[in-house]
Amino acid sequence: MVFAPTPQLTVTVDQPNDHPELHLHPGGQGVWQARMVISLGVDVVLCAALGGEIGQVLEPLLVSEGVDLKVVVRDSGSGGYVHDRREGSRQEIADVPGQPLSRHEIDELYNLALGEGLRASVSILSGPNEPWLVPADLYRRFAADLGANGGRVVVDLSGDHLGSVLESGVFFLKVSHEELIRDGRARSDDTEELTRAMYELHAGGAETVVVSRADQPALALIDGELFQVEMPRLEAADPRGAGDSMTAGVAAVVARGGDIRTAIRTGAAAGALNVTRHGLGTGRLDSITGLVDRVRLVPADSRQQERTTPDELAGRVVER
Amino acid sequence: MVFAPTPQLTVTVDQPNDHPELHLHPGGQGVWQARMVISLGVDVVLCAALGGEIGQVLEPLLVSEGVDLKVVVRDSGSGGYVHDRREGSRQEIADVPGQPLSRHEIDELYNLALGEGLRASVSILSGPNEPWLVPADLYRRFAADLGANGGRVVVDLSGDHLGSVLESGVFFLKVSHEELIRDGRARSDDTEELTRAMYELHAGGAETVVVSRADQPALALIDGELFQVEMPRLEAADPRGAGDSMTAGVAAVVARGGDIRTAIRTGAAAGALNVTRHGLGTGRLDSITGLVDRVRLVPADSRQQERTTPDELAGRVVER
Amino acid sequence: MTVRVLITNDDGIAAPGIQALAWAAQQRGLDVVVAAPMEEASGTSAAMSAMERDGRVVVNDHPLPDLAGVPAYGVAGSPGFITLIALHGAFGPPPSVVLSGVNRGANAGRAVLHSGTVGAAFTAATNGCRAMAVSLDVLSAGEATAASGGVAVDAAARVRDAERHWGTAARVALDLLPRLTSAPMESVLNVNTPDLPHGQLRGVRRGTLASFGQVQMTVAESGHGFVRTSLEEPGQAAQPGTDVALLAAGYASVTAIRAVSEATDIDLTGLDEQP
Amino acid sequence: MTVRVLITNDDGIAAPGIQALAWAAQQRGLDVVVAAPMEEASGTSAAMSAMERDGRVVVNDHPLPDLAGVPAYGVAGSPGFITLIALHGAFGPPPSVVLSGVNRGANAGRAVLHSGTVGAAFTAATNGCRAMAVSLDVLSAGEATAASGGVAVDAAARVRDAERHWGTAARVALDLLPRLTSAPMESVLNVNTPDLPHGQLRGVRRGTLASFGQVQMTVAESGHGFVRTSLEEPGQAAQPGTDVALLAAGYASVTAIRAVSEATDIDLTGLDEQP
Repeated sequence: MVFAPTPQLTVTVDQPNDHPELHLHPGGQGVWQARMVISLGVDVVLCAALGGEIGQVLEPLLVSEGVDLKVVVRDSGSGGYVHDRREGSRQEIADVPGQPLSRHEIDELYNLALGEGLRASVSILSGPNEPWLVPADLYRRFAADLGANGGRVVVDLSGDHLGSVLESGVFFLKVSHEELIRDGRARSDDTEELTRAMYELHAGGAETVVVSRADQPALALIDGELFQVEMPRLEAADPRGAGDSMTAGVAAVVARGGDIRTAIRTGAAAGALNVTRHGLGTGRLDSITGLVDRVRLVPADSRQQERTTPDELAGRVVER
Repeated sequence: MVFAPTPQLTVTVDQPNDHPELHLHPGGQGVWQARMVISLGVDVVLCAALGGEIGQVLEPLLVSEGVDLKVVVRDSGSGGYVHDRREGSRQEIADVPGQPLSRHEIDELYNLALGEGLRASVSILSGPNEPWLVPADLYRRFAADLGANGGRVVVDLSGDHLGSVLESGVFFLKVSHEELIRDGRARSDDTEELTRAMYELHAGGAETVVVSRADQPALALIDGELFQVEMPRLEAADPRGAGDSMTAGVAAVVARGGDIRTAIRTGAAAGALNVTRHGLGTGRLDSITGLVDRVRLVPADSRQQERTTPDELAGRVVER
Repeated sequence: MTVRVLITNDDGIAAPGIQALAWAAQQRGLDVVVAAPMEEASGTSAAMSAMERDGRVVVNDHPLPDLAGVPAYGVAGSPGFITLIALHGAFGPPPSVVLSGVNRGANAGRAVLHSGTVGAAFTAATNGCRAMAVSLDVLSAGEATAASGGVAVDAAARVRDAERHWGTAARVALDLLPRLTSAPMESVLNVNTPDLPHGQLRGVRRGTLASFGQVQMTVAESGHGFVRTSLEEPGQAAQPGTDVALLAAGYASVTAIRAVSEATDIDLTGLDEQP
Repeated sequence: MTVRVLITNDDGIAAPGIQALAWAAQQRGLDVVVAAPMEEASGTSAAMSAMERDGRVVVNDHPLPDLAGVPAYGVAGSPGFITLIALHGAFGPPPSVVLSGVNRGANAGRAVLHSGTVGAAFTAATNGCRAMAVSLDVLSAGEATAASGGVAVDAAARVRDAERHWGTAARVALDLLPRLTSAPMESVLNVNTPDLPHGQLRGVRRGTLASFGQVQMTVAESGHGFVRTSLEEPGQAAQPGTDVALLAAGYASVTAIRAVSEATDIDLTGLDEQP
């Protein structure tokens, strides 16, 4: 189950050759994650709140993606954005975040998604496009109710939403080093500092933690042990979406009964392939499978095996 | 050492009998804490940033309190407030929070206070009157530098400032149940929920935690064990300031080499006496000493001794 | 020469039992140093675990009430770890005797394998230092009659720590000190005392190890700290002469035990000829 | 009847050694169930500790690669705790043999008192189940000559887990299974193997317990996870015939040991006549 509270309509102007093109796609974190899970051959139930004219356009677009769509109809309209990519890089023309979910809409969407989540072995709880659209506490309740009933919760969240969901505990957390710094969970991007933050996230409720680091190999904390996720480098056409691929890859493999290490290697492979294409959340199953074997989890903790003596231990005492 | 980054001038209009009175006092958390530490017979170095006309008034007022005052002179003016207490309860007439400390002022104050803190066995890091006046990260650095050099850090903070200082660890934390709820660390004021939050604060870096609960006995987490702080009830003239008394009482006893349990009982006694008086941060040493013996730490964990068998343990396994 | 004694436990430096044991040792004129876990560590066996900050073991001064002049430390480590580093000089001159306790709850029978109280004593013995483990049976019938059963347990659960007879256990332990110092170095004395005034003890007897017995442990409950638990194998009458039976009958029980030993009644010849 | 075997360890369910041991056991046709700590628990001795959520012990399915059909669980508890509850049916029918390992690092000499790997085996033996502890000496000279000393250690530190000879240790252990099942119930076999291909072992020999030896532990470092440490008592030549000496000479070592036993050579008569 993928929980996508506020899908958006993405309108992109592009000009790959002589003539400009207009692309209409459903977007938002949950949608991109769902798309990648499907491309990995796993069925997805997508639970979303949609409304207004944009919502009317989004519903058929989402169904055509191949998801099993469950909708709560909103009183206010869904959001969207217009991007211009004609100059090579993205330029934002307009961004309509939409209205916050009302109390009633939240209740309906929660009931709907909880019912679906309880039937699924894995649930991705995606974030809203703007933090203020959905209260963070909803994620805490969601993770608690799913976790208490044997569901595995996979998230790529930050800020208050991350804090809330951690209170109930998650099976897998993906977060970027920029988000860790922005949230005050890490003071810098050096490995030791990020490692510290990861152990804290783990202690705080995240069973497995992956931190992406832009150009550097991601770090993974698995069963209390730290690894670097090493893989062949591919040239990036669009660096966005690698994180969603990681999250989706992990969810897909775990849903199929795979182990967490294979799941992370698959997520990394999906992410590596995804950035070579423009469409967010896409990736061909056979290319990904071919790449998984080349992704390696290399123990990253340099202090793994020390030698010491009782005398040395006794000498390490310090009084505060 | 008491670190008081932004002392304020308090102007209070009162009318205990026929004629109105105008009271001028230094105020702010650090000042109230320092006043109580002194009344417990322990010397205080107070490190503060002062500026403008208000700063000029505050300096002599602070010195007359009996503290060893160390000042960094600010470019902008210190803050203050005017309260009217003629109707019995406080009414705010004006509140001037002042400007945030500049980069340069922060550096100077930090150097000054760190030097004093390293000489002291206990340091109280008091908060600014408004959170945005002093960056939270300063408290993290401060606690780290003091802790690494054997200093004991005592705080009564909340919000981001609490989060930051916990990263480096503190010897003693006092916080109210309202603050825990406001910060999202507790979901309600029921004992179990507050207890959970306290264990998390302890795990997060606070060695000893006391949570005040308005009319209910405070809770204390000492060496991993939970206690209720029970004491004779006294009628409150001004319910503010009990928290500062607790913090100051703990700091004073620990500075004299006392144990943490006696420290908390003394802090509670000081707080109980303080609320019977109008002047914040006051309390007579002999009355406090007389009351300490009547404060009891009663184990509050109702699940203290269970019996179980290996078979029962095996039956408690659940798969997620 | 004054005997130097390390007092430790697994209930944590703030537990009432360690205070009673340290006080009794000081009264007998011993040179006492106290070092114990900062927090509850019941059921940690002889675990070697410690928490460091910047590469240093975290240790706090933790003076005990009414024991001025006795150095006392809270250590972020398991009882076994604390004992090992104490024997290597971490808290002043190495002790020649380790007293572990008074534990809140009995540690009796073969289940003492899991006890942190006994684990500290085993660590000492393995490193050539004499050691005794001392426990108070807080779930014992106490002053209730043996027949009152469940009622007594309910009553025990309501007893405040301050009202328990820690001093009885401490006195029994220190009376045994001459036996300990003349025993072989590898042996540990495991002492259990009912929660009774010393005058109401029926006596002190040597016990054998019950087949499972009773051991204290803590279970961490997510978000709620921990639960103190007495782990017991129930449903069988206490075998006569065992530590468990003596305790139930109102005696203090002493058992002489050893940690890891070599077994000789197993055939390990010709190992290379195996398929 | 197929022998049911519990495979556990103290390095955690994700460690490479447990995979090798489970695989070898399955290859020999044993009925295998795997349950091990979710996280590193080296040096936890026979500790009884567990983490619960809403009163239930937290257990996750944790299928092992290439071991389809073998139930495998990550448990939020110490190896001793996991073993105890397994013997009481927590993971299906109780096993009749417990194999603990393959541990990352040697557990030899009297210091095995502190080992979580050995602690799990002791827990089993104390509860009437046969048990073996199996460790791989990752700091051994390996293929370097004995003379290369420090160089070999540096080299060992750089060896990737995947390149270590876990299979050698697993094979030696399973070859010893018939000896174990015919041994007295209370005995534990403690097996240590150098990090060598099986063909390069000089042989398998019975060892005596070195006076201290070597044990694995972890030290939690505030904010940095933990540090894996090999705790050793250095500066003395290995006593001939001990497990430590055999290992250094390129042999796999087997020691037959027992947990808590009663000592008889201590005078505990006339206790009530004491002052």
